[in-house]
Amino acid sequence: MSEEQAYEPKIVAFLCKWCSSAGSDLAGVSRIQYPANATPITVPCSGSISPLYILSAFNKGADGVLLSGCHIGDCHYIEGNYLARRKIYLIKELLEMVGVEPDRLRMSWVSAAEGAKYAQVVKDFVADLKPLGPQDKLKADRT
Amino acid sequence: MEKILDKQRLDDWIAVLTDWDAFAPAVEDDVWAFRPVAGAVRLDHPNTKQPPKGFAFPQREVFFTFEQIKGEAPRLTQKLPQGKRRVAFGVRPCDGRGTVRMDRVFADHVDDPYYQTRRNNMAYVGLACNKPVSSNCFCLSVGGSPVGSDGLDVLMTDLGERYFVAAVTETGKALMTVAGDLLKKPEVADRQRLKDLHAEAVAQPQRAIHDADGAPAKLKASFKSPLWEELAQACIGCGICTFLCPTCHCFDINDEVTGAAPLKGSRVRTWDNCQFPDFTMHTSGHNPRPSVGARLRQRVCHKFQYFFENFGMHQCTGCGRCISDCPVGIDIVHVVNKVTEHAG
Amino acid sequence: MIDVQSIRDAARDLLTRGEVRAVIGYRRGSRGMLAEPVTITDPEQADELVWDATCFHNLALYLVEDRKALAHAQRTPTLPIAIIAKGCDARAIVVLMQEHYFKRDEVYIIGVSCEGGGVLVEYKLARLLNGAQALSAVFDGDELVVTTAAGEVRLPASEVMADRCLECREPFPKEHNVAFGEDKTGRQLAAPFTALGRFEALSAVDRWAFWRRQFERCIRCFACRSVCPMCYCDECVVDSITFPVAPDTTAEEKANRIRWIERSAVRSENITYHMTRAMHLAGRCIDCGECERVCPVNIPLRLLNNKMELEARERFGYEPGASIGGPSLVASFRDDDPGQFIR
Amino acid sequence: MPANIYLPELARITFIKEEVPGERAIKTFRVEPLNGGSFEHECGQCAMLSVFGRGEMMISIASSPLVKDYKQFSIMRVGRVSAAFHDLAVGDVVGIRGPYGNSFPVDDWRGRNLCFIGGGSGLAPIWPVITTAVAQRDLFKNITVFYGGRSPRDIMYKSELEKLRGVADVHLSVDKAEDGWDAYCGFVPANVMDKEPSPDNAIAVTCGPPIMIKYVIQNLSQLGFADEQIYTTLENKMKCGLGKCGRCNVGKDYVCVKGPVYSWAQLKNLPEEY
Amino acid sequence: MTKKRTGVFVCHCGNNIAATVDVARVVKEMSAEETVVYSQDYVYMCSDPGQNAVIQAIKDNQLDSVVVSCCSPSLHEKTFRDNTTRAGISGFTCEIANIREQCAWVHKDRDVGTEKAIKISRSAVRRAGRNQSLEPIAVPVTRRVMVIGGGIAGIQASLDMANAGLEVILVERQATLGGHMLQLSETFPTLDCSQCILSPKMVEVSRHPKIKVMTYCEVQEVSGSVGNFKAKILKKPTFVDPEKCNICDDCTQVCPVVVPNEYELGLTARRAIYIPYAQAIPASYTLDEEACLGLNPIRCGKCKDACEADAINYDMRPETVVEEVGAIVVATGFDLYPQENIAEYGYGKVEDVLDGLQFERLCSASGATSGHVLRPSDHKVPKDVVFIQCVGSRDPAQHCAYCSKICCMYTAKHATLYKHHVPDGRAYVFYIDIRSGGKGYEEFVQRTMEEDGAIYLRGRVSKLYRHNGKVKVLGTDTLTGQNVEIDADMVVLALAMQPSKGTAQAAKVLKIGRDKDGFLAEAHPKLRPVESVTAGIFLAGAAQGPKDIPETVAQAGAAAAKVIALLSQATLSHAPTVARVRRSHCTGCEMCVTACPYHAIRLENGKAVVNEVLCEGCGSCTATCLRAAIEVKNATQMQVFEMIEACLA
Repeated sequence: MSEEQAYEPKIVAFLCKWCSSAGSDLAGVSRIQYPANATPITVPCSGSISPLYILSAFNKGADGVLLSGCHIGDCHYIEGNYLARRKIYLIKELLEMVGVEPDRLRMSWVSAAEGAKYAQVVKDFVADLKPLGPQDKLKADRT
Repeated sequence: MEKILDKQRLDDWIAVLTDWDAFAPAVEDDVWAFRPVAGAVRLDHPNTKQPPKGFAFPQREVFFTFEQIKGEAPRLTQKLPQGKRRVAFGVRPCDGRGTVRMDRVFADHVDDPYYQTRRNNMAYVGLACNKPVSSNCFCLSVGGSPVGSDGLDVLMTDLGERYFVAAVTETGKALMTVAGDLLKKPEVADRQRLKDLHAEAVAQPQRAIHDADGAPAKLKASFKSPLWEELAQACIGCGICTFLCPTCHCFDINDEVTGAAPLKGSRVRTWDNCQFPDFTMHTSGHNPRPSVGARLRQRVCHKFQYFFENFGMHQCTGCGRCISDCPVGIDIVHVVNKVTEHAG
Repeated sequence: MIDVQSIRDAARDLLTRGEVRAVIGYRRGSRGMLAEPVTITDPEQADELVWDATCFHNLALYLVEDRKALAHAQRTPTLPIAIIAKGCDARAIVVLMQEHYFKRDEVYIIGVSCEGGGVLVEYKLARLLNGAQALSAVFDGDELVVTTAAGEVRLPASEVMADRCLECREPFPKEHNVAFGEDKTGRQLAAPFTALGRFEALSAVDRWAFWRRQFERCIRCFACRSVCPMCYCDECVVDSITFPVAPDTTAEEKANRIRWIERSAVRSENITYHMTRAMHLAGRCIDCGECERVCPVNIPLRLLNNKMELEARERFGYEPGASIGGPSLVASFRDDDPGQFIR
Repeated sequence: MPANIYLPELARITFIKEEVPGERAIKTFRVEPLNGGSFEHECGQCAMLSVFGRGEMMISIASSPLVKDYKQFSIMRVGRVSAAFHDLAVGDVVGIRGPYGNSFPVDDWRGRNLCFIGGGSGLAPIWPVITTAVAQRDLFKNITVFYGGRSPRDIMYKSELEKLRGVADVHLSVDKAEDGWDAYCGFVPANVMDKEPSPDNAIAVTCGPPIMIKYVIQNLSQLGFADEQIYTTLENKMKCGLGKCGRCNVGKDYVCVKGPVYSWAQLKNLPEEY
Repeated sequence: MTKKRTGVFVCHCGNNIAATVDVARVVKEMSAEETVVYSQDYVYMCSDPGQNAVIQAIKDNQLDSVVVSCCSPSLHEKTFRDNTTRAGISGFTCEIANIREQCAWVHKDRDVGTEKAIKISRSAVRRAGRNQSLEPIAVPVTRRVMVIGGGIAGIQASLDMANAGLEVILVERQATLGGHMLQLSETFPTLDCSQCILSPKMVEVSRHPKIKVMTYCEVQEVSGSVGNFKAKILKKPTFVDPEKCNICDDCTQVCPVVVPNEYELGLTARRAIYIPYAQAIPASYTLDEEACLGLNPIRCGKCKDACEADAINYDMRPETVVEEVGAIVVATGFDLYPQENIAEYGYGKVEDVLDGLQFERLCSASGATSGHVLRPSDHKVPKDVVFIQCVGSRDPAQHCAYCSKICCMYTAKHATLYKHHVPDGRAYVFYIDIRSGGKGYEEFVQRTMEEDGAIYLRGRVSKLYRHNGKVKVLGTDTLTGQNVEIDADMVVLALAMQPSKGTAQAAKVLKIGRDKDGFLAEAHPKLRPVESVTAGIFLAGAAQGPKDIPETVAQAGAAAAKVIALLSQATLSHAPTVARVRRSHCTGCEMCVTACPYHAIRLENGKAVVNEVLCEGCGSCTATCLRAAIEVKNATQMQVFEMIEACLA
């Protein structure tokens, strides 16, 4: 096995409790197989994801960060995802500007009905991350 | 040991110091800093933005690492610095004197093993300032000299086409000995030129602290002066003055955790700064130095009173960095003058 | 050209008539020709005030300091405090009022137009002077009048001005109680976001190479944060150098302050600090450029903040410091905010 | 002192007692060196305790130097490290280095009357002096202990104080009257004024909240105590304990080296910055 | 809070989890966590023995927090939290680690699955390590309800709730109750008269001792939250005292102002002082302030002079009343999609092109033409009438994307009614397809086609215009593929239903969400179809989406039932996972106030204060606050910080 094949990107996935967590549940119920790289953290709403969470995940060594919430208009909390969209747009632009690969931060709307979509999102994300190799730009080296 | 080095041969000298990692001032994004020598070295720098204190007292130092499995005793692994000996070229005399002060602190009472290890591995090749390198230089006021050699192992003086190279310490001699015949014997004219240049250098106009000798007593008398708050009025409480200071040595110690089960991490020393509010703040919120005035007073009195009382010398070498880089014009020369004048 | 005497007169009158409790302005400092911030309370001091090309500082910072001091002393003043404000400073004051840091009637804004000038950059001036020592520097129209020991020199303003001033579109303090100088709003000595545009043209690899160098150099002296009027938080979430203790602060809270980053000034921690700061300034930074000016290791911090400003303007139609009443950038949204990046 | 002054020794917690409950809880810990033998200390000295992963804190050693088997610390839950300490259990291993600072000149006080005045958690730093004096009871004359807390539940070392009564005059107080409290109600300095300890051939040692110390000293002076007869111990933020990290200084003195014990005569000559 | 004593319980879920996850290893790894003092696995954690084991372990080990690694929290979070509560500790200290749906079921490799299960469980352990013990927040309730909208939905809901003993305030912005249903002539599929079924209900409402009818009123502001709303209601002045008015009609006789009658959709006119229609409730006249010459005896004053009952009072002023209610039903109904928006059908400017409601009035016995179908332009009986369906509906490109649901049926009804009125007339219906899902609906359409002989043409009308005194209708019959050209006497457009203006206003005032089409958003499309996202606010009728009468009545009844159930409790219970402000860090910048979708935060003395009852714990404030001065209990930044760490360890 070559080094590149052995590399498995570490992903932190922030999923909103109402849509995306439920969507990932549906993927499970439907037994749709997808890579295990993304560890989910359930948050109340995509609107509750502070930019610091993203930076912190990268700082702690995430190779990719996935953010997922309800589709626009479907937010359980009315408009949390609108707020998220704006904030995440800004942090994404900022990360790209300093030269962090844009593929390392992914946002996706996944509804409770989109189990297959969740699986696909993770699959695609892992596939996109693999060629990038480990993320070491923001990762803390505390030795 | 006193020698002459052709300017063009400086790189050759550095090249033969194979037992050493050599550093010299280099500019990057308009910032002068000591960097590992790569390519030609030209000692035409003003002064480095940061003094060379980081060689022996880096901004981050890992003391030891720890690892602890739940329910078991922790395992500590000491991390004393290791590596090749290091030599820095182009150290200005003020920064050489800074080193003397750092040495005093880290050897006082008990030896600091991290500082000592690094320091013992370190040699400073100085460069005399034929002219003040900044409009805020005031080394003469604080007992220093633009051509002084305190704290240096070698002092070089730019004679134009050549450097006059004088050993100050045994380490310095050793460095020069390695150079073999790259270093020539100085002519009489060279010595004369050196003498002239040094005389000119100390005659160059500088900014001045008017009564540095009287400062300790006058500052002591002025502890409660309202001047402190007034002079600190514009202070924004940043760390530029101390982080750029060749003698500021304050530090913090923290645990940096890298893993939780088992617990893993390092105990780390980082520079700290008496101008930050939490420097002295108790967890209760009580702060012995609650205001910018109190903190400015601490910085100034530490340098011109407390340090003097403890070590018989000022903890300021007149490099002027804190003045040049202060975002709001707080000027230690002005502050000391003002307070001492006021004290009568 | 602004007549400094008119500013002095205004300050003196305000203090004499007891309309304000202090005036925040500039005076000549002790190091060369540079101005420094000062707060005067005595009409007599009004003649110390200066106005020239070295009035770099965004004095809005001292309004923040003033509020903090008042809060600490638990004092509610009856009189407003006056402040001398350039165009950018006035925008900062607007943002502070937008965030209810103080009310409009608690500040008396003595606006001063930068007209065709702004502030100079010391190294640019030094280069042009070839070693001569400047004794004073004042903008006059599109020229900088510099006096040296050898006499007066007139230099093209654009060659000595700070980038932020060249790119400034609002050199006139729109929000003011009284204003001096000509309103040259819309003036454009350089295209907005010129420096940013240049930088963004680089490839991702080059951009990273650039920032990596910058972030490795940062010594976390926090001058960027300390000088910023928008960084008025009592405790910085990302790297605290102080902590406010209220009577209801629990031991739990003190014991468990999140350490998003370590104090070690290493690249990863520095970058997280600067990125967080840029995010927190999104929609709030009014591009006074002070962070960049004060950085002792020349990190071009304006690029980060400009990037956020550009996005706010182009994607969200948001102009920081434009209105006291509007909602904040990140606390609001529009239905047609960009969402193409979302899969 | 070991070669690496920053490297703590490992020590096991062998005993924990909750002294005061609640938000500002105080617990007493005994620690014993893991590998036998450790540093010796004197009354009033401090040690730097580590909870690995959380950090270090300077705490005064609350046990008498005469006790060699263990060192005792009474710690209030106030911050990052102290809270972590409160979460520990018997058997857990911590780090310790020291001893730091100067000490109370107890030997010089032989044959004199000793008056101790403590408030809140300030009893711990003077406790080793009290216990040392009591252990060598015949070397000293009268021993008087004033101690007060906010309320009866804030009184630490309750049973130990009761035991003292046989050999010392113990005057307890609480700030505000509360049911079931039959001793003095009011602040500690007031209690001192109330009992009027004599300055003759006496040494007064006080520790507590800064405001209490201030009034105790005032009152003692009023009672005729000379500045040289009054001792206290300072508490400053410390990181190294070695006079290097730069934060605990009062004037030229690093409290971790030259302090924390000062007579009022000495302290008066230092800048008022503590 | 001292260090937690956490218990971890890992479920095999039979083989569901255990097949992919090495459960024993998860247990072992969790026991190494700092806070974990107990851990075990069990084959079915959710079974009775499993749950009992948890309770036992909590008691035996003095656990104060629990992590159950099992299936999705949507399935058993409640189970295990209730169970935890039974063991004597707060249910909110219990966290679920989803290692089935998010792990075991989606991965096959045992090592990979086990690793991920460990991360997920560890992350839950960290979160549980900082959970606070919380108890639900009890909120006392006001046993009164406000119904907004006096159409059939509002009327039905009001009656149902009032009959259950609740006090009801029924607010209607028009001068009479009844809504659009009152304008209908007959109703499909039974063709019974609309007024005949509605009027008795209106009377019942007006006489019901528990119902306070407030017509000509608008809700201006609503504050508070479920159980305790405060509504500010604006009473617009009618200038007529309903107590004194004896509906003699003398006033209208003298009124000099003539304006279009909105009840008749402009087909007739009314005076400035008017009664919408004879059976209006309340039975009283209203003086239309805008149309009136000036509410001033000097300028006109004719009506006042004419009124013998002295019921007219020009000095009436708008009045605001505040009502306290525990719940709100929004039944603000629909409007027709404006004909002015339809370019191809002449922007509503072509004569004799009517909308459905106008046609209802033409058919109605009480209508403008007293029940004779006469075309407006010349009052002649139209012989060729074209009905066009899906006008504005199902047209995402230009108009409304949705199906308005009732147009197929009412067009069939219109065609039938027309044929009943004008048996020799020809009725053409252009349709896209026929949607007649409803009891008796399909049969009705069939009757329209077969018995009443309406000519159904599948296709669209591309254009219509006035030509030779007729309306030229150009269309295509897509079944035959031929172009169709009809010289119609009259055209009736089945315009889309859209949320009424009042609906938009109500949504704004109530701060409840609307869907992309502007209809009120239900909390869940399937499971909570009559609730808004905001607790205590319920939806009824066409304000929530296009509906016919039976569906409207059913939903109104459902909303009423929900309200009755809600207000039958003495106190309400609200999730305690709400935002908390750290006053020491708050600077009062108001960003959280702006960001909060529930308006649960306000500034008090320069600091944010959370109304715990309004707060739903979404955390938008947390992410917006620059100073970490506000966060949601048990979903704190510290918890997320540690969970991130756990995921990446």
